[in-house]
Amino acid sequence: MTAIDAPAPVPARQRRGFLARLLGSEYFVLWLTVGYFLVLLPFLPTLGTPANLVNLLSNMWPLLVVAIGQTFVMAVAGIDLSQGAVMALTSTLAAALLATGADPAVLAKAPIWGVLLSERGGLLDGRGGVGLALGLGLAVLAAVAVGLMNGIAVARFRMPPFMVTLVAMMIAGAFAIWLTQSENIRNLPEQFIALGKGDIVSVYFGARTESQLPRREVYPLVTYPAIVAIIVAVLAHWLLERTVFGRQVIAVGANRRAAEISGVPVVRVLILAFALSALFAAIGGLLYAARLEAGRPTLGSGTFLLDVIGATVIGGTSLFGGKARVIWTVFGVAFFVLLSNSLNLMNLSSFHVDMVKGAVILGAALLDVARTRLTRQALP
Amino acid sequence: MQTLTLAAALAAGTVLSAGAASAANICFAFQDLETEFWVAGHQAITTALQEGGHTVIERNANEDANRQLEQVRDCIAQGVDGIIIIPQDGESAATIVNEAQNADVPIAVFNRPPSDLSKGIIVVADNATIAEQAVDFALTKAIERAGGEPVQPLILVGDLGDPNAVGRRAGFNAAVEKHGDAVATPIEVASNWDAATALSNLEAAVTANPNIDMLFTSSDFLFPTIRSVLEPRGMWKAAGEEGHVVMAGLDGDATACSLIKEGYVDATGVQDLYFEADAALEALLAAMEAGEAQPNQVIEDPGFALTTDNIGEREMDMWGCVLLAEGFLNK
Amino acid sequence: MTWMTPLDFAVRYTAVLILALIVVIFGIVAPAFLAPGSLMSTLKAASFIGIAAVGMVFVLLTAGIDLSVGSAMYLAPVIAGIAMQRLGIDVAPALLLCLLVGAAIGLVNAILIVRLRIVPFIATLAMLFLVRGLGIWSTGSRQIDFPASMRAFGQSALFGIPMPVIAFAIVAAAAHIVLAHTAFGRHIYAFGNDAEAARKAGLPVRRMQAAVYVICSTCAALAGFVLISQIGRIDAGFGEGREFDVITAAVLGGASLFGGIGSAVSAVLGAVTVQAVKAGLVYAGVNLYLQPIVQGAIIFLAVFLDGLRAIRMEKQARRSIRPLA
Amino acid sequence: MSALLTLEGLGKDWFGVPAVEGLTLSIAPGEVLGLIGENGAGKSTLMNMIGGVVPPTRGRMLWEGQPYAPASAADATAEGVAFIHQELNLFGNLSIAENILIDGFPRRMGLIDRRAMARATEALMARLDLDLSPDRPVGTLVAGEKQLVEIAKALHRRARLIIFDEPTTSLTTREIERLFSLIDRLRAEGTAMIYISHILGDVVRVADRVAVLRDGSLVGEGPVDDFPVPRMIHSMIGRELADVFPPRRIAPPDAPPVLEVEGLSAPGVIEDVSLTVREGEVVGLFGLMGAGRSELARILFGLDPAERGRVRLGGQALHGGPRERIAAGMGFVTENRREEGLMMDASVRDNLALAALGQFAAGPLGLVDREKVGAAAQAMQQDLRIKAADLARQPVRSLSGGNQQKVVLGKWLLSRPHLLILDEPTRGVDVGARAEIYAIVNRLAEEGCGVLMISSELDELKGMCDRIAVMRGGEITGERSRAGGYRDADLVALAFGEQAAA
Repeated sequence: MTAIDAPAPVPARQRRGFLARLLGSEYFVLWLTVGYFLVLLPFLPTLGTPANLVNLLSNMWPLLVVAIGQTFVMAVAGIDLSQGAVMALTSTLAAALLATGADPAVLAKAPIWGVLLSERGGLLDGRGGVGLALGLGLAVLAAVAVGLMNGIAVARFRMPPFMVTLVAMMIAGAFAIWLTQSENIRNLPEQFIALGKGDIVSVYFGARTESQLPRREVYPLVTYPAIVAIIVAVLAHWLLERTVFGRQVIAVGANRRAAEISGVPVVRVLILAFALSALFAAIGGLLYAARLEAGRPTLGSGTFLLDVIGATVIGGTSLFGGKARVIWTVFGVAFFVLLSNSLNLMNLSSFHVDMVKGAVILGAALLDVARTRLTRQALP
Repeated sequence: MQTLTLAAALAAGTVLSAGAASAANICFAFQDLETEFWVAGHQAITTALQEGGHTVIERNANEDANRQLEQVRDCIAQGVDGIIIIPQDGESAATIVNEAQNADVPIAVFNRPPSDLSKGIIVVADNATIAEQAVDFALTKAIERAGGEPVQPLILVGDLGDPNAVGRRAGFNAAVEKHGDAVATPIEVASNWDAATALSNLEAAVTANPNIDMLFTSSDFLFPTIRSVLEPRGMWKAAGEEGHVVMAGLDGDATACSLIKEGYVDATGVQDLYFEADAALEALLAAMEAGEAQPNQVIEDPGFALTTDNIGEREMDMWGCVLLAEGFLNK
Repeated sequence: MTWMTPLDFAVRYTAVLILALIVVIFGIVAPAFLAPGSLMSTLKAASFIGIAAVGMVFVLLTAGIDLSVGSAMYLAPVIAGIAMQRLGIDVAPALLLCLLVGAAIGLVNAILIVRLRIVPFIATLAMLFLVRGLGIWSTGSRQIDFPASMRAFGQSALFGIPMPVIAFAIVAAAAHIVLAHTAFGRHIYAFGNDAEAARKAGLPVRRMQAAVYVICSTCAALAGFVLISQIGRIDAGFGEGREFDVITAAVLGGASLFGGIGSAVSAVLGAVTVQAVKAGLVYAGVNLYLQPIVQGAIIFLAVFLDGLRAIRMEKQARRSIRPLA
Repeated sequence: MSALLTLEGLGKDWFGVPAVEGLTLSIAPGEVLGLIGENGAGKSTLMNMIGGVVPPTRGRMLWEGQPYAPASAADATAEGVAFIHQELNLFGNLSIAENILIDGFPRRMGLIDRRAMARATEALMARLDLDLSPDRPVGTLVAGEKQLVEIAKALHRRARLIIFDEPTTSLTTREIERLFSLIDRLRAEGTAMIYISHILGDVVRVADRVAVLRDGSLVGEGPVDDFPVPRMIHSMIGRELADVFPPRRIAPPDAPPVLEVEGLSAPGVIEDVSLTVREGEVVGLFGLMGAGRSELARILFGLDPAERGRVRLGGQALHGGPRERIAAGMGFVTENRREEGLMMDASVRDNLALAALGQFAAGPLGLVDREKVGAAAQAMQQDLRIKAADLARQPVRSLSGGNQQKVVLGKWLLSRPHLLILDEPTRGVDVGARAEIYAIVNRLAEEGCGVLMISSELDELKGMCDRIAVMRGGEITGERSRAGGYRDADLVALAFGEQAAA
C-alpha cells in the first residue's frame, strides 16, 4: 500500500482487552519472562528458592553488560561478533598486569613473560588500589582500541560490520591465546576477585538461633557485579534515550543518509558505537574473569556470542538498526538467563537440552510474532 | 562484608543433609561430550551412579568454563548432595571447587586437575607425561626404521584454547627433545579438535612434506581423519609393510585399540578412564557417607602407553579395548 | 564500456585479483603450494565450506540468514549413517536420504520464517539448537561409523579430479544457472532488492523465500555428506560453529547481508580464498599461534580492498553529468 | 462504446470507517479518465481495489460486463490492469530487460532465453524512444528513464487498463511531452487509462473525462471540457482556493547576500558555477533532469566535494560537511524524502528534532530535554498544520506525502536556517498541501531567509521565485529575474541549449 492517502490512524480504542494491552506493551519480554517463571514454578519449585534467585541474578549481570554493548552496535544497524574475543583479551591483559604471582613452569614460554608478568607477579601488582585501577583501565583501553578499529573500518572504509568484527574476533582471540600461549593466568589479587563475587549486602532467612549462621543459607543480595551492571545499564539507558549522541545513534541506524544530511556526524557516531560495544564487552569480561578467578584467553568463545546476540534480539532490538532500547535488552537478557537456568533445573538429560532450548526460543519468537500482529491491527 | 540477618517468615525447612548417601542427588557436570573418551567417561559415571540408586543430575557446559560455573551454582542451589565435575581447565576447576566447598557440598574433580590440588577430591592424570611415553615409544620405533636418517615427526595439535591440547603438545615436545639430533624439527598442524579442519590442514601439510616418518595426534578421535589423508597417498600401512608411518595418539579409545591391533598405530597414551571414574565416585560417596562437607584427597592415575609391544598383557587395562570387546564400534 | 583502464579492471575483478595475489604470495613463500596436486587439494578442502556457502548465497540474496547450517551438516549425515548401519542401504540412497533430511530442515526453517513470520535470525538460531539437539539425541553423542563403501565414494575421483571437487563444481554450476538464467533466480534478486515491490509485481514471493531456505539446508547437508564420506566417521561436534565460516565465505566473495547482491561465483571465490589462505599458512609453516592472526589479517585486507572498490564505484557513478575535460 | 471497467456502488471500510463510499464509474477502451482528489480522498483505496490489493467492502466491479473480483495483484495483472506508480516498482540490481519481463521471462529449455529477452525489450524500447542497452542495470538509470521502463513493462503485458499515479513528478519537460504523446498513442490503440495527478494542467492536457473524489465519494464527473482548473479545485476541496502561489513582497535587490557561490567546479559534475542568493530572496534553479541541479545542491551542502571555487554563507567561507554547513545556517530539503529526508519508521517528533538536536540539549552531558522537544514539535505541527495523531508514537511512514514533506520542512525550520535549499519540494504533494508549502516558503523568505529552490515545474518556479537560474550540463546557462519577466520559451531554450531553441 502506498502511504499516500492511508487513512489517518484510528485512535487507540479505549477498551482494549487485557491481552492486547499486555502483548502491545513495551514490556512484553518482561511479562514473557515473568510468565515463563510463574508457569514453571509449580513444576520446578527450586526455581524460586533464594539460592536460585541469587544465581539467576549473578548470571545475569555480566551478560547484561555485554549485551548492552551489542545493543548500541545493533542500533546503528551493525553487529559486533568480536565481543567474546575482546572479553578474552581484556581478562588476559588485566590478569597479566595484576596477578600476584605466576608459575614459570606454566607461563615462562609466553611472550608476556618478563614483560608484563613474572614470577613475582604482574607489572602493576602490589601497588594497591591505584595499581588495580590502572591495570583494569589499561586492559579496558586495549579493548576500546579494538572497538575503535572496528568502528573506523566500518565507518570510514565502508566495510561490512559482520566481516570486520568477525576478523577482529579471529585476531583478538588468537592474540590473547598467543599472549599466554594458551595458559590461564591465576593468582588474581583479592580486590579483583571481590569484583566478581564480593557481596555488599547479604541476607539470611531463618531464625537466629545458632551463633554461627550456616553459610549455605546466607544469600548475597547486593554484589559488586550487580552494582557495576546496574550503573552501566542506567548510564547506557540515559546515553541512548536522553543524550544527543543517543538520538544520533538511533538516527544513523534508521536512515544513515538522512542522518548525514541532517548534520549527524555519522562517522563519529558509528565509531563510538563500536567503541562502546567493546568497552561494555571489556567490563563484562572483567566481571567474568573475576568470578572465574583467572584471566582467560578463551573467555567468551563458543556459543557465548549467540547468547548475547540472541538475548538482545529477543528483547526487541532490530538487527537492521534504528530500533533499540537498553531496557529491552535488560528484559531479553533476563529471559535468556532464566531460560538456561530453568534448563539446568529441569534435570534434562544432556542429550535433550539443546532441543528444549531451541523450542523455548521458538516459542518466545512465536509469541512475539503474535504480539506484532495484534499491535499492527491498531495501525492500518 | 556485612551480613544482614533477616528473621524470615519463610519457615526454613530442614534441607536434605548429608548422610543420605544411600540414595543421594549427585550433580555431574562435564565440559563436553564430543569424543569417545568423554562419551565413555560420561557413560561409566552415570551408569555407576544409577546402579548405586543415586539420582544423577547432568550438566553439559559445551566447553564454556563460565557456563560450567553457572551450572554448578545451579546444582548447589538445587541442594544436591555431591558434585562430580569434568572441568574445562584447571583454573576454572579450582574456582568451582571453592564454590562448592563454601556451600558445604562435597566435590570430586575428574580427569583434569585443578590448579590448586589441596582442595576437593582430585583424580589426576598428567597429559604431558602420558603423551611423552607414547611419543617416546613411537619415536624410538621410527628411529630404528630410519637407519641413521633424522626422523621427521608431525603433530596434530588440538584446540590451542584447550589446556589438554597444550599439555599433550608439551609432552610431545619433551619426547622429541629427548632424542636430540635423531629427530628433525616437528611439523605442527592445527586441528582445533575438529575433523574437517584436521582433514584440510593435514592434507596440506602432508602434500607440502611428503617425507613424514612419524605422526602424533593429540587425540585418538582423529585417526579416521588421518587415515583418509594418508590412505590415498599410500602412507596408511601396517607396521610390517613398506611405507609405514609410525603413529601415536592419546586417549586410548576403541578406534585406537583396533588400529594398534591391526598394526597401523604403534602407541597411544592411555588414561585409565574406569579407574578414574571408580576412584572419584568411591571417594565422593565415602565422604558423603561420613558427612564430610569438604573432603580433600588426591588420587593419581599414572596412565601408561599402550603399544604394539605391550598390547598382549595390558590390553584390558585400556578402556577403549574394553569398549571394543563390548562391540562399541558398531560397524 | 569498450575499454578499461587497469584501475577499472582492478575495481571490477577485485575478488579474483585478491585470490590470485594470495596464491602468488604463498607460492613465492612456499613453492610447493603451487604444485598441481597442492592446488587440487586446496580446492578439495574448499569444497566443504564452499558447497554450503553456495546455498547460503541464496538465503543472503533474500536478505535472510541461516544460522542452522552447522547443525544441518551434522544431523543429515548422521541420519544417513544410521540408515546405512541399521538398514544396510548403499551410498546413493544414503546420499538421497541425507539431502532429504537437509531439505526437511530447510522446510521447517521456511515454515517458521515465511508462514509464521519469525525473523530469520531468531528462527534459524532456534533451529541451530533444535537440529543439533536432535542429532545428539539420536546418536547419544557417540560417533557414527560409516561402512567402507562410504569412504570408497568419498575418496573416489573422476579423471583425476576428486569427488568433492566434482560435487562442488556441480553445485556451483547448478546454482549459477539457477541464479543467473532462470526466472526463479532472477526473482530472488528482485525480492532481495525490494521485497515490497516484488510482492506488488505479483512474484511468487512466499514460495521463493521458502525455497531458498530449503536450498540452503540441502546444500549444507550435502557439504556435510561430502566431507564425512572422506573420513568415514562423524563425531558429535561436527559442524559446530561452521555457520560463521559459511557466511564468511559467501560475504567475502561479495554477497551482501542486506540482500540482492551476490552470486554463486562469489560464494566459490570466497570459499576458495579462505581455504587458500588456510592452506598457504600450513605450507609456509607459520607458527600455530600466529596462523589465525595472519588469516584474519589477510581476510581483513580482502574486505578492505573490496570496500575501497565500492567507494570508487560510487564515485564513478556520480561523475556522469559532463565529460571530464 | 461498451465499458471496459465498471464500478457499481463500490465501497471500502477501514475499521468500520468508510474510506470509499458508493462509487459508480466506468471507463471505456481508448478513454483516459483523469482522477483527481486531495490526499486522503480515497484514490489509493480505490486503486488498491481495482488492483486486487484489497477487496471492496460493498458493491462490485465488472470487467467487460463480467464480475471482476481480483483476489491478488497477480489476478489484476492477468486481467490486464497495469500500474505506473509514483514510487516505481523496479529492481535496481536487475537489467532493463529483466525488469520488463520480470513475471514472464521467455524460456528455452527451462532457462531464460537471453536473446529473445533482448529482442522483446529492444522492440518495446524502440516504441518508447528509449535508447539504452537492455542489459543496463536499472539502478544506473535516471528517474525519467526508469518510468519509461515501467511503462514498457505495462506495454509488454498488453495491459488494457493502465493506471498512472502521479507519473510526471520526476520527469523533465521533454520527458513529460514524450509521456503525453505516448498516452495519445495508447489511446488511439484502444488502451483505457486512469490518470491520477495533482498537476491539474496535465490532467486537462491528457484526460478525456474527469472524476473528482472527495472524502471517499465521487463529487464530480464529466468530460474534461466541463472541468476547467478552477472547477476542479473547487470540487476537490469543496471551496474556492485563492491563488496557489500566494503573493509575496519581492526582496529588495540591495539586500545583503546570504549565499555567494563563485566559480564552483567539480570535474565531471559541475563547471564554474556562480550564484548569489540574497536575504529574503527565493531563487529558482531550473533545468532538465541530469543538468546538475541536485548535484550542485549536494556540493553546496558539503555532501560531495568540489575541486575549485568558493562558497560563502553570510560572508563566511564554508568548509566541511553537512554538520558544519548546518551550524553555519544552511538547510537542505532533498528531492528524495524517503531515502534522504526521513527516518520512515521513527516518530514524527524524532524526525522533527533531528537536525536541531543540539538546541534541545542541556548540561555538560548533552541531555536532550524531552519536554522542550515535545513542545517544539507540537508548535511546528500547529505552525505547518501537519496532520498526525500522535507526534511521539506515530511513524512518519503512516503520514501522507504532503505531511511527510511538511515534516522534512519542519525539521529544517527548527534549525533556523539562513539559507534553505529545496530540491523538488512539492513532488508527490497534493494541491492543498502544495499551497501550504508555498506559504511556508514565502513566510520564511519574509523573515529574511534565503531560499534556493530546485524544481522541474516551470509554473512553480515562475510563481515563487524572484530570480530563476537555468542549468544545463553542469553549467549555469543563464539567469532571469521576475522584474524582467519570465518567458517559458526563453527558459526552456536555456535549459535545452541552442539547437532546441532554434
